[in-house]
This record gives sequence, C-alpha cells and structure tokens, in this order.
Amino acid sequence: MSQSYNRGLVEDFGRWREFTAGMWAWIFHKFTGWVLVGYLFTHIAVLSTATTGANAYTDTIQGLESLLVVRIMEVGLLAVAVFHILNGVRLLFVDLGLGLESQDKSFYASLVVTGVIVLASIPTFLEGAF
Amino acid sequence: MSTQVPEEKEQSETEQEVNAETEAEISEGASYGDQRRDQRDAQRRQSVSGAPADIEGESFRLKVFRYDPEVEGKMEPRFDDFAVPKQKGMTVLDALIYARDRYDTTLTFRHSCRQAVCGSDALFINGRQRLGCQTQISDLEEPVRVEPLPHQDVVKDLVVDMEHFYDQMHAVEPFFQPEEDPDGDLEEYRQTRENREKIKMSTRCIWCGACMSSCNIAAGDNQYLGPAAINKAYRFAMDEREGENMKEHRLNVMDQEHGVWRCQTQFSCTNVCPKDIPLTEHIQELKREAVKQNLKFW
Amino acid sequence: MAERYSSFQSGSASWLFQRVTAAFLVVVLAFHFFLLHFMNHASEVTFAGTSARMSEWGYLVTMVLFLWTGTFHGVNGVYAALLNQGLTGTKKTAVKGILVVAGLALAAQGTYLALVMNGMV
Amino acid sequence: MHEHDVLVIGGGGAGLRAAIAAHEEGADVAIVTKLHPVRSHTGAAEGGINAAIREGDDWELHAYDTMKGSDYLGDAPAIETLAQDSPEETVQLEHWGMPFSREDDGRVSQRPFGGLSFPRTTYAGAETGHHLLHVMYEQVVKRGIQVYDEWYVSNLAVTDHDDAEDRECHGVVAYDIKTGAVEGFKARNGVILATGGTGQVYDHTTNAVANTGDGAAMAYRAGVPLEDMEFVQFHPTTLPSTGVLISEGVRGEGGILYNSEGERFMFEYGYANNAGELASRDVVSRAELTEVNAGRGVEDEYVYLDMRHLGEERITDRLENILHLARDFEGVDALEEPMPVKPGQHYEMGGIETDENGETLIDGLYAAGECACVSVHGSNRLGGNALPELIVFGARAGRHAAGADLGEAEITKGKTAEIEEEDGLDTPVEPGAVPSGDDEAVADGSDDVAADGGAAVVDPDETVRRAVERERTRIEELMQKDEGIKHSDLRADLQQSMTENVNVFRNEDGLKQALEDIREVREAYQDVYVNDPSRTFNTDLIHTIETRNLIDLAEAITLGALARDEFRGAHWRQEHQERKDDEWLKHTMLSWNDGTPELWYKPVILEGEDKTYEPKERSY
Ligand SMILES: Cc1cc2nc3c(=O)[nH]c(=O)nc-3n(C[C@H](O)[C@H](O)[C@H](O)COP(=O)(O)OP(=O)(O)OC[C@H]3O[C@@H](n4cnc5c(N)ncnc54)[C@H](O)[C@@H]3O)c2cc1C
Ligand code: HEM
Ligand code: SF4
Ligand code: F3S
Ligand code: FES
Repeated sequence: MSQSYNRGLVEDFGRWREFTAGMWAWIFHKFTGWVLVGYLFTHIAVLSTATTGANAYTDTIQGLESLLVVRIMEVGLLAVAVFHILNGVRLLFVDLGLGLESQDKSFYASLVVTGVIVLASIPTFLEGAF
Repeated sequence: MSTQVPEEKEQSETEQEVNAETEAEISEGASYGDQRRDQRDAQRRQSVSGAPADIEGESFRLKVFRYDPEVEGKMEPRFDDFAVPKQKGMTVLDALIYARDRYDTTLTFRHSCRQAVCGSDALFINGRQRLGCQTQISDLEEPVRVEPLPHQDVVKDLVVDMEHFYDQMHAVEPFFQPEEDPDGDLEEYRQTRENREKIKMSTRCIWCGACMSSCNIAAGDNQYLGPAAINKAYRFAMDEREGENMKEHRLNVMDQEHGVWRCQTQFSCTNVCPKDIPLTEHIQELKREAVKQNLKFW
Repeated sequence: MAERYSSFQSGSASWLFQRVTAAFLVVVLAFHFFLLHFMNHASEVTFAGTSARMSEWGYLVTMVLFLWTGTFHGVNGVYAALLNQGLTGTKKTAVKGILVVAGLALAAQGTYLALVMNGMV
Repeated sequence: MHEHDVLVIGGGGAGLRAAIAAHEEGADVAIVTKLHPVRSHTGAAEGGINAAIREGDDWELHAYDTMKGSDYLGDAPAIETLAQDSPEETVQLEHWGMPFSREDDGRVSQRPFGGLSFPRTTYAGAETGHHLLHVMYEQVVKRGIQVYDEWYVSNLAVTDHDDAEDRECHGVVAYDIKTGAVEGFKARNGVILATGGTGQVYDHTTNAVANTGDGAAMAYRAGVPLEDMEFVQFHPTTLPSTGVLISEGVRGEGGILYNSEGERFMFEYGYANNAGELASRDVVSRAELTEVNAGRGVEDEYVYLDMRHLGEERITDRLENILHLARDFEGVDALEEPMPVKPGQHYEMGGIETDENGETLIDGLYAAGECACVSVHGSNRLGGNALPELIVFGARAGRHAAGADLGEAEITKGKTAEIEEEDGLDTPVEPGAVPSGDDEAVADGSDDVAADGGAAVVDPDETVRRAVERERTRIEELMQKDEGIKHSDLRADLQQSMTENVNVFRNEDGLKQALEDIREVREAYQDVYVNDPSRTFNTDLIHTIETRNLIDLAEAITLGALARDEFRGAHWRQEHQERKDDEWLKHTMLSWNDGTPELWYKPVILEGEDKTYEPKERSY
C-alpha cells in the first residue's frame, strides 16, 4: 500500500519513557512470568539429582546454597515471584472488573509491596551465606 | 533528526508585500475594534515573516515529524522546528495550522472539525496519543513534539494510513441487527433508560484510532481486532434491542483468537481515549460474558 | 463465522484456565516459599527432609498439583505471549508443539521425582 | 474511469442517507468523499431532530412552525414534505439502532426547542449528529456500498450546451488525495451533491475546516442557480479561538453576558430590555458585535458569558459538557472565570436550487443537505430542522436518482415565466470570473463550461473524459508554478473581509467594500501557487482549490445581501430595518452564466397542500 517509512524500534521500547503504568505492569508481568517458567525448568532439573541418590541431592542443594550468587539470585527470584503474584492478583481483579479506576495505583502498590517484602526477607535469605 | 527551519523564507517576502497592501485597504473605514484587530494581525504577520527569533512576546518551539516518500530531502524522516507565538487557548492543532500557514504550506496533517468530534487529528504529542484540537499547548511541556500515530504506516508527515483501522472496525459487523421488527407503524423499539445508559459511553467513539495506536498487543498482532472495534461490538452486544440470540452471535464474533482474548489489560487504550470510553472495562466485560456463555453450553 | 461445535475453542478456555491456575498458584506458591525459605531454610534442605515431607500424601498431592498447574500456567503464558506478538501459521503450530512437549516432559519428570522422594519409586 | 449508477458526493448525513436510499432502489451506488464519512461535520450537531411522532403533535404544526421560523421565505411544498416525511425517517434511524435518549416507557425522548409549538426535537444526548452520522455509516457498511474516501471531487462532468437548462451531468472528476491521481467517475443515472456547509467563507465559524462549499460552487459554475445565499445564520455564543459552539443552554439556565466594562449590556444598552440574554440568536449576536465595535469588547474581539453565579452544583449537574468545552478548546475553567464568546457563522440557509425531489436545473444533477436549498429554512433555520432535512431530502434525492417515481415536483427550477430580473444592482466592481485574456488556461478554472466554442459535447463518456482533461490541466497549472501567492493568505483576507462586512451586521458600504475585497482576492488568485510538489496527500493543493470555491460563494452571499434591502430572518440591513413583504416575498437567485453572475428573483410559494400560509409578524 503506502511506501511508508518504518520508524522501527522508536515505536516500541525506545519509547519506554512514555510508557504508562498499565504498560509497565504488562512488561514486568511478562518478564517475571518468563523468569518463573525458566526457573521452574531449572528447579526440576536440579531436584532431579534426587533420582541418582540421596547424597547427590543433598550435596547439590547444599552446594548451591553455599554460593553467594545463588543466594542473591534467590532474592531476585523472590522479588520476581512476589511481583508476579501481586500483579497477578491485580490482574485477576481487573478480569473481574473490580477496581478498574485504580489500576495504576494498584500497580504502584504491587511494586512497593514487592520491595518491602524483598527487603524484609533479605536477612533470612542471606543467613549463613557468608 | 535535523532541526532546521524550512526553506520558505525567500518566498514569504513577496507574499508579505501583497498582504500588506490588501490589509491596508481593508482597514479603511473600518470600526475602531476592527482597526485594532487589523493592526494586531499586521504585526503578527510581520513578526513571523523572518526567523522564529523575531517573534515578539512569548513563543514556544514546535517539533514536527516530517516525511514524504517522494520529495527529495523529506524521504529520510526528520524533525522540523517551528517557533509559534503563545496565545491563550491555543491548541496543538492551532499551532500546527499556524506553522503550516505561516512557514511551510507543505506541512501535512488531517483535521476538520476542530472540536473533537471528527477524529481526524489523533497525533502522538509529547509521547502520548491525543487529539491535536483537544490539547491545550499550556498543558504541555516544551518543546512540543508532534509525531504521527505510532504503529501505523506513515503516508506523509503526520498523516497515517487508517485502512487497517477501518478494516478492523468493519470486521465486527458494526451495524444494528435486530431479530424482529417492532409491531405497528412508526413504532420504536423500546429500550430502558438503564440500557441506553449502559451503552452510552461505547457509542461515543469517533474512530480516531488513538487507542489502537497505543496498544502494544495491536502493534504486535496485526489481526487483533483492537480496542475500538471490540468496543463497537460491545455497543451492539449490550444493546437490549438486538435480542438474546443476536447477543450470543456477537459474543461468538468476539470470542475468537484475535478477538477479546488478545487483550492483556494494558489500559493504554483507556488512558488515551479522547472520549473517555472505559475500553478495558468493556473488553473485560465481554471476556466474562463470553466465558459465561461458553460455560452454559458445558 | 464458522459454526462452532465445541464451546471452548477460541481462546476463552486457555484464558479462563490461566486465571484459575493463577488463583490456585497464589495460595500454593506462597505456601511453598514460606515452607522452604522461612520455615525450613533452603540451605538446610536435605534429601531426608524432602523425603519426609513428600511421604505425606496430602503434601505430595498438593505438590504434584502445584507442578501441573504451574507448568500449565507458565507454558500457556509463554504461548499467549508469543501469540500476542503475532505468531501465526506453521510457526505457531510448531511453537505450540514444542511447548506442549516441553510442558509434558517437565510435568512428567517432576511427577516422577515426587514419587521418588515419596519413596514409591 | 469508474462507473456507477448513482454517485453521491459527500459522506455526511445527507450523502449517506441518499446512498442508502438509492441502494434500496436497486442502484449501484458509490460515495465519493474528501473526508472519510465518519469525519463529516454532521457529527458536530448536538441538539436534535424535529419530528412530529407523538400524540398531540402533527406534521402540520411542524410545518407551520417552520414556515413562521423561515420568516415566510420557505416554500410550502418543501416545508410540508419535510414535516410529513420526518417522522418516518426519524423512526427509521431508531430502527437502524440509533441510541436516542429514552423516556421511562422506553420510547425515544423529545425536548422543546426554540420556535417550536410542541417539544418535538428528538435527541440522543448532546451528540445527536454524531449518532446520526455513525448509524447511517453503519448501514452503508452493512449494505456494502462502495466508498471512495479521501477522494476530492474537483469538478462536475456536465455537457457544454449553451443554455444551462439543456445541460446534463454525467459524472464528476475526482482527485485521489493519497496518490494524486485525477480520475473520472461516470454516473449512469445521477450525481447527488451532499457536500455540506460553507462556513469557511468566514474566519469564525462553528463549521469544520472542510466545510468549504465545494458542491455549491461547482454546481453554480456548472450553471445551476444559487438560491437565497445571503441568509447566513450566526450563533451568538461560540468560543473565540476555535468557534466551538457553547449551547444556548447556558443562557437558558441563567448565564449572563458582560462587556469589557463589566456591564450587562443586553439591558444596559437596551438591546433587549425584556428578554435580555435570552433574546433570539440574531439579536444577541448583533448586540455583541455592537459592543465590540464600540470598543467595549474584551481584547476588541469578544464579550464574556458568565455562569459562575449558578454555582458549581447546578453547573456540573446540567452544563457539565460546557465545562469540558471551555477547558479543552479555550483553556478556561468556567467555574472560576467567565467564558469568552463571540458570534460565529453557523449555518447557510441558501444553496443549490433544488425541488422536493432533490433535482437541480441540470439533468442528472441532484443536491441535498446543507449545500442545497429546497427552501425549507427560508431566511432563518429553526434549531433541529437541519438534521431532518438531511434524512428527508437525502432519501428523496437518492430514490429519485435511482429511478423511483416520487411524483411531479411543485417547486420550479430555473427561470420560469414568474421570475423577475434584477438589473439595477449597483456594484462597485464587476463580479464574476476574471477574464482569461489570452487563450491560456486560467488557473482558477473559470472556463469550466463551453470553453472552446466548438460543437457541444453531449456523449456521456466524452463529457467525463473532457472534464478529466480539464482538471488535469488545471491541477498541472497550479502545481507547476514555483512562486506566487499562498492560498492561505488569500483565504485569510477573504474570510476577514466577510467577517467584517457581511456578518450579522450589514450595511451598504460594508457590503460594497466586501465586493471590492473579493474582487481583489479573485484577481490575486490568478497568481496563486502550490508550494508542495508532492503527489502524496497534498493538502496544499486541495486547500488551494477549495479557496477558489470560497471566493465564488463569498461573492454570491455578498451580492444577495446587497440586493436584499430589507430585514428578514437572519439578514439584517442597517438602512432597512423592517421586513418588506410587498417587495421581498421572493427568493434571491444567482446564476453564474459562464462567469458573469446574474441576479434574478423567484416568488416564494406560500400555498400548501390544503392551506395558504399568511405572513405574520414573527414574534415569540
Ligand atoms: C456545531 C453545529 C451544531 C449543529 N446542531 C444542529 C442540531 O442540533 N440540529 C440540526 O438539525 N442541525 C444542526 N446543525 C446543522 C447540521 O448539522 C448541518 O447542517 C448538517 O449536518 C450538514 O450535513 P451535510 O450532510 O449536508 O454535510 P456534512 O455533514 O458537512 O458533509 C459534507 C460531506 O461532503 C464531503 N465533501 C465536501 N466537499 C467535497 C468535495 N469537494 N469532494 C468530495 N467530498 C466532499 C465531505 O467529505 C463530507 O463528507 C449543527 C451544525 C453545527 C456546525
Ligand atoms: C503465584 C501466583 C501467580 C499468579 C497470581 C499468576 C498470575 C498470572 C496471570 C493472571 C497471568 C496472565 C497475564 C495475562 O495474560 O494478562 C500470568 C501470566 C504468566 N505467568 Fe503467572 N501467576 C502466578 C505464578 C506463576 C508461576 C509460578 C509461573 C511460572 C511457572 C508463572 C508464569 C507465568 C507466565 C510465563 C505468564 C505469561 C506472561 C506473559 O504474558 O508473557 N506464573 N500469571
Ligand atoms: S475508542 Fe476512543 S481512542 Fe479508540 S477510536 Fe474510539 S474515540 Fe478514538
Ligand atoms: S491497550 Fe490493548 S491490551 Fe487491552 S486494555 Fe487496551 S486493548
Ligand atoms: S479536528 Fe476533528 S477531532 Fe480534532
């Protein structure tokens, strides 16, 4: 049809500064969802060491847990999971048609609550890692 | 992105003289108020004939996206800057008209009603889909950046191709399909006030396409009906005059892969709709209705 | 529009299940996290502990359900996300196939694992 | 060349209704429109549609009110047709799903409107026009009627017989705005013009930027007379920077008008000692302009409409949309400050002469809607009477063009034995086309018809082909010039002069001044050039062509206004402040005569189906 010029990325994520709450929520939810599936697959893979024997299982888990990176990644996972849950609940409300007017506020609330929970959990998560 | 001022300056000198003449003649014998108005207009024309810097009083910078597939120098998209004097009540559309009529007559954009009913001038203004005619300059940060609607093919400057949008609007059987006629001559269908109230917001759509442009899903999935078309379907599905069977049919039309299920409740559409139509809410309601209807068959 | 014989065909079913599983997951995932990071610290997890928990039938069933719903929810979510990006035609069928296989493999492996932990296998 | 049975030019209310009607008669119809149909200005109408559909009301009352409102310049057959057909057409809209406002019993609501003896204005919120337009477009989609949108019709394809009465219209020439292609459209049965209002003749109007009266100008130049063009309705309360209409409701609720001195001028200066702000539209408009001209206007331009004293509660309850309008289009918070308002052009009562079946003098050419003048509105349109005109006469034109038998029309077209010639009009300059001098084609296309003096072309295909050639040349001409005058400057000058001199306020000197100004603009137009070299979406070119049409229409309005030395309806002359029924119960007609405008008069028909309307004092 028209030989028009493609404005490319400028149209999408190059515009992030102009995104509104609902769009951020969508992007974060997507991102966290993907991380969670990814984790689910790894998680099962790691746990599968159990099939080769009790010690292998215990060693793998405790070996991983003794690594600082793993602990930090766990905090990250917590953040991701908590956000996904909270925003997921927000989305469930939206699906039920409840509180649509405050959809942006509830997104910000999800972010804040995620932050608080994660911060509060850091001691538990990092305990014994050093 | 070039920030040049268009090349009209040489020509505008000759025009200036012609104008000055006609102007002088009109003023003769005019009333006091008219004379004042003439003077003001004459000043206005003087002041803009030169570089933007000449403008007396406050002005602001208007950055406009330019592109023309067949004109040398415009094939590569760029931004042009125009200096526009600030006036009370000035809208983005006024500013564009000013820039076009004073500086560069090749500046192209759609507009008609100037009152937010024709839906011609949905533009991407300072990073948000808005109607040019409905947006006050004083509400915007400067410089005011105006671009064509994202996610639609650009035909030229600020004009985008609306065909796809129209196709989606036409795809939802956007016309009244009652099951039976009201009995009697000149009899109307009866509709309760509540029902009319329920569909009221959905009937206000002016087909501007702002919502569609703001929706990332619509951008990714070309077949997605998009918020405006779904809202159109909502308007009929919820209209009690059409009857229950028709409603079922309407829901079936919506209940398809590229129908309501594509919506990820981004709310961008609801945010940008110049007619304040609660689009996300309508889409969600249709999803629930569709699920309910499907469960009934189970 | 073509006549539709089955009522769930269009995307409404996966949409609905995505929400239903989400609602279920809220509860179990919170439980899971709590149990394995706060009640018992992850670093102290041993096969014996895991095995002990898994021997309880209620726990086992919950975990297996958790796994299946989680897998469905995750894989279906990924599929939906890809569809939203305009995936169509053969590519779509291919992706769907891969995802189904991956999902089933994951759930099967996980279930098998749970039974191992339970001591049944 | 595209070919259809019926071509409808314009996708507003009138055009859509005509297309549907022709389609229902079995014709192959296409709509050619410069805007996508839903962008048409019909969408801006707020108030409602007059239709006698309730017990206690009947079409005769509607006809009577309309005749009285027209100040006895409407033609009875037209008015009675409107009143008779409107109920059916209005209910038809409801049957197409129009979301009318509802009563408790589920029937459509009606409300009272100025000049009506029964509350018969059927409405859909404050957006009646929007819904009407969209509902009809939906029906067009349903029927699969072909729409060529963003095609600008730049001329008619009319045979070049010497006598306008012998001419036939075989199609149009249109310019595809998106690609720049000029193409012919042949109509086997008829062309229906439904191009809407002429608001852009003035610089301040409630009309859209696209309302440039193209259809009226094209028909006029093709030889169809324009009727009663001097009757232009001005609305007293429009926002100064945009012309957006502030509804009469504000004054109805108790809004007050102030001048820059803070005086409530409607009373202080005795413009309307009884009714005050609620005096009729023309009285209030004139009062406002008098204030401004006396130096008591705010910024020498407008006055204030204040509703703050009504209190926030009452305002948000009843006038909420006014708050939005003032906010969005004027940047004013009407709860905190008064709103600036001034009179603005609102509606053109005159237009292309047609009969009740929409037919014009030229065979195969029809007109309906605001661009036409069947004469329903006479010298003054009642609120809520334009929308029924669109659907009633749009449908009739569509049916007739598609071959339906609607019976013999009672309204005559063109010069008959009863007409009266005007020979004594004293104009300061020669009106009409600028003579082309040499044989060069003139940029403004003033040599539209009968240009080359050769044998008359009568073959339909050849007529369209020739018209296409002419338009191609004209557009080439315009595009080729590299320098000259910008159309926007000419348009601005024209509009300014019209607003100054041919406004609500009209006196002989002003009108003559306007004719001189128009002449000057017309001459300058010979040097107009199109700066944009692009074939893609060249709005510069389109606007340049439109400006030519505005010039012809401005002149027609002014000539009529100068000739009519009386005060009737919307037309007020300073030197002649009374209605002169002995002399002026006649329509002002203007024929182009291939570039030499000729003024003549046609008697008003006051004899209705079974009664004669006697002119009475118009007082409410
Ligand atoms: C603010 C406002 C409020 C109003 N309120 C009321 C009211 O309450 N009640 C009432 O009865 N009336 C009202 N009116 C009057 C009424 O709305 C108009 O008279 C009527 O809508 C005109 O309709 P139309 O179909 O003739 O023209 P339009 O709706 O203007 O349509 C004209 C069509 O012609 C097309 N066109 C024009 N030129 C060309 C060309 N050269 N080539 C191709 N296509 C062309 C355009 O694209 C457009 O589609 C109001 C008017 C205004 C401005
Ligand atoms: C615990 C509670 C959870 C809730 C409430 C929840 C909620 C949701 C909801 C409502 C959606 C749908 C979003 C939409 O379609 O608009 C979604 C998507 C998704 N979820 Fe979850 N979820 C949860 C847990 C999980 C888990 C454990 C995983 C990982 C296995 C996961 C992975 C995903 C993925 C991949 C998506 C798709 C994201 C996308 O759109 O790209 N979720 N979630
Ligand atoms: S729904 Fe709103 S944003 Fe979308 S087209 Fe209609 S008016 Fe424009
Ligand atoms: S922006 Fe798009 S995702 Fe849904 S809520 Fe609106 S249609
Ligand atoms: S110009 Fe009509 S919506 Fe802005």
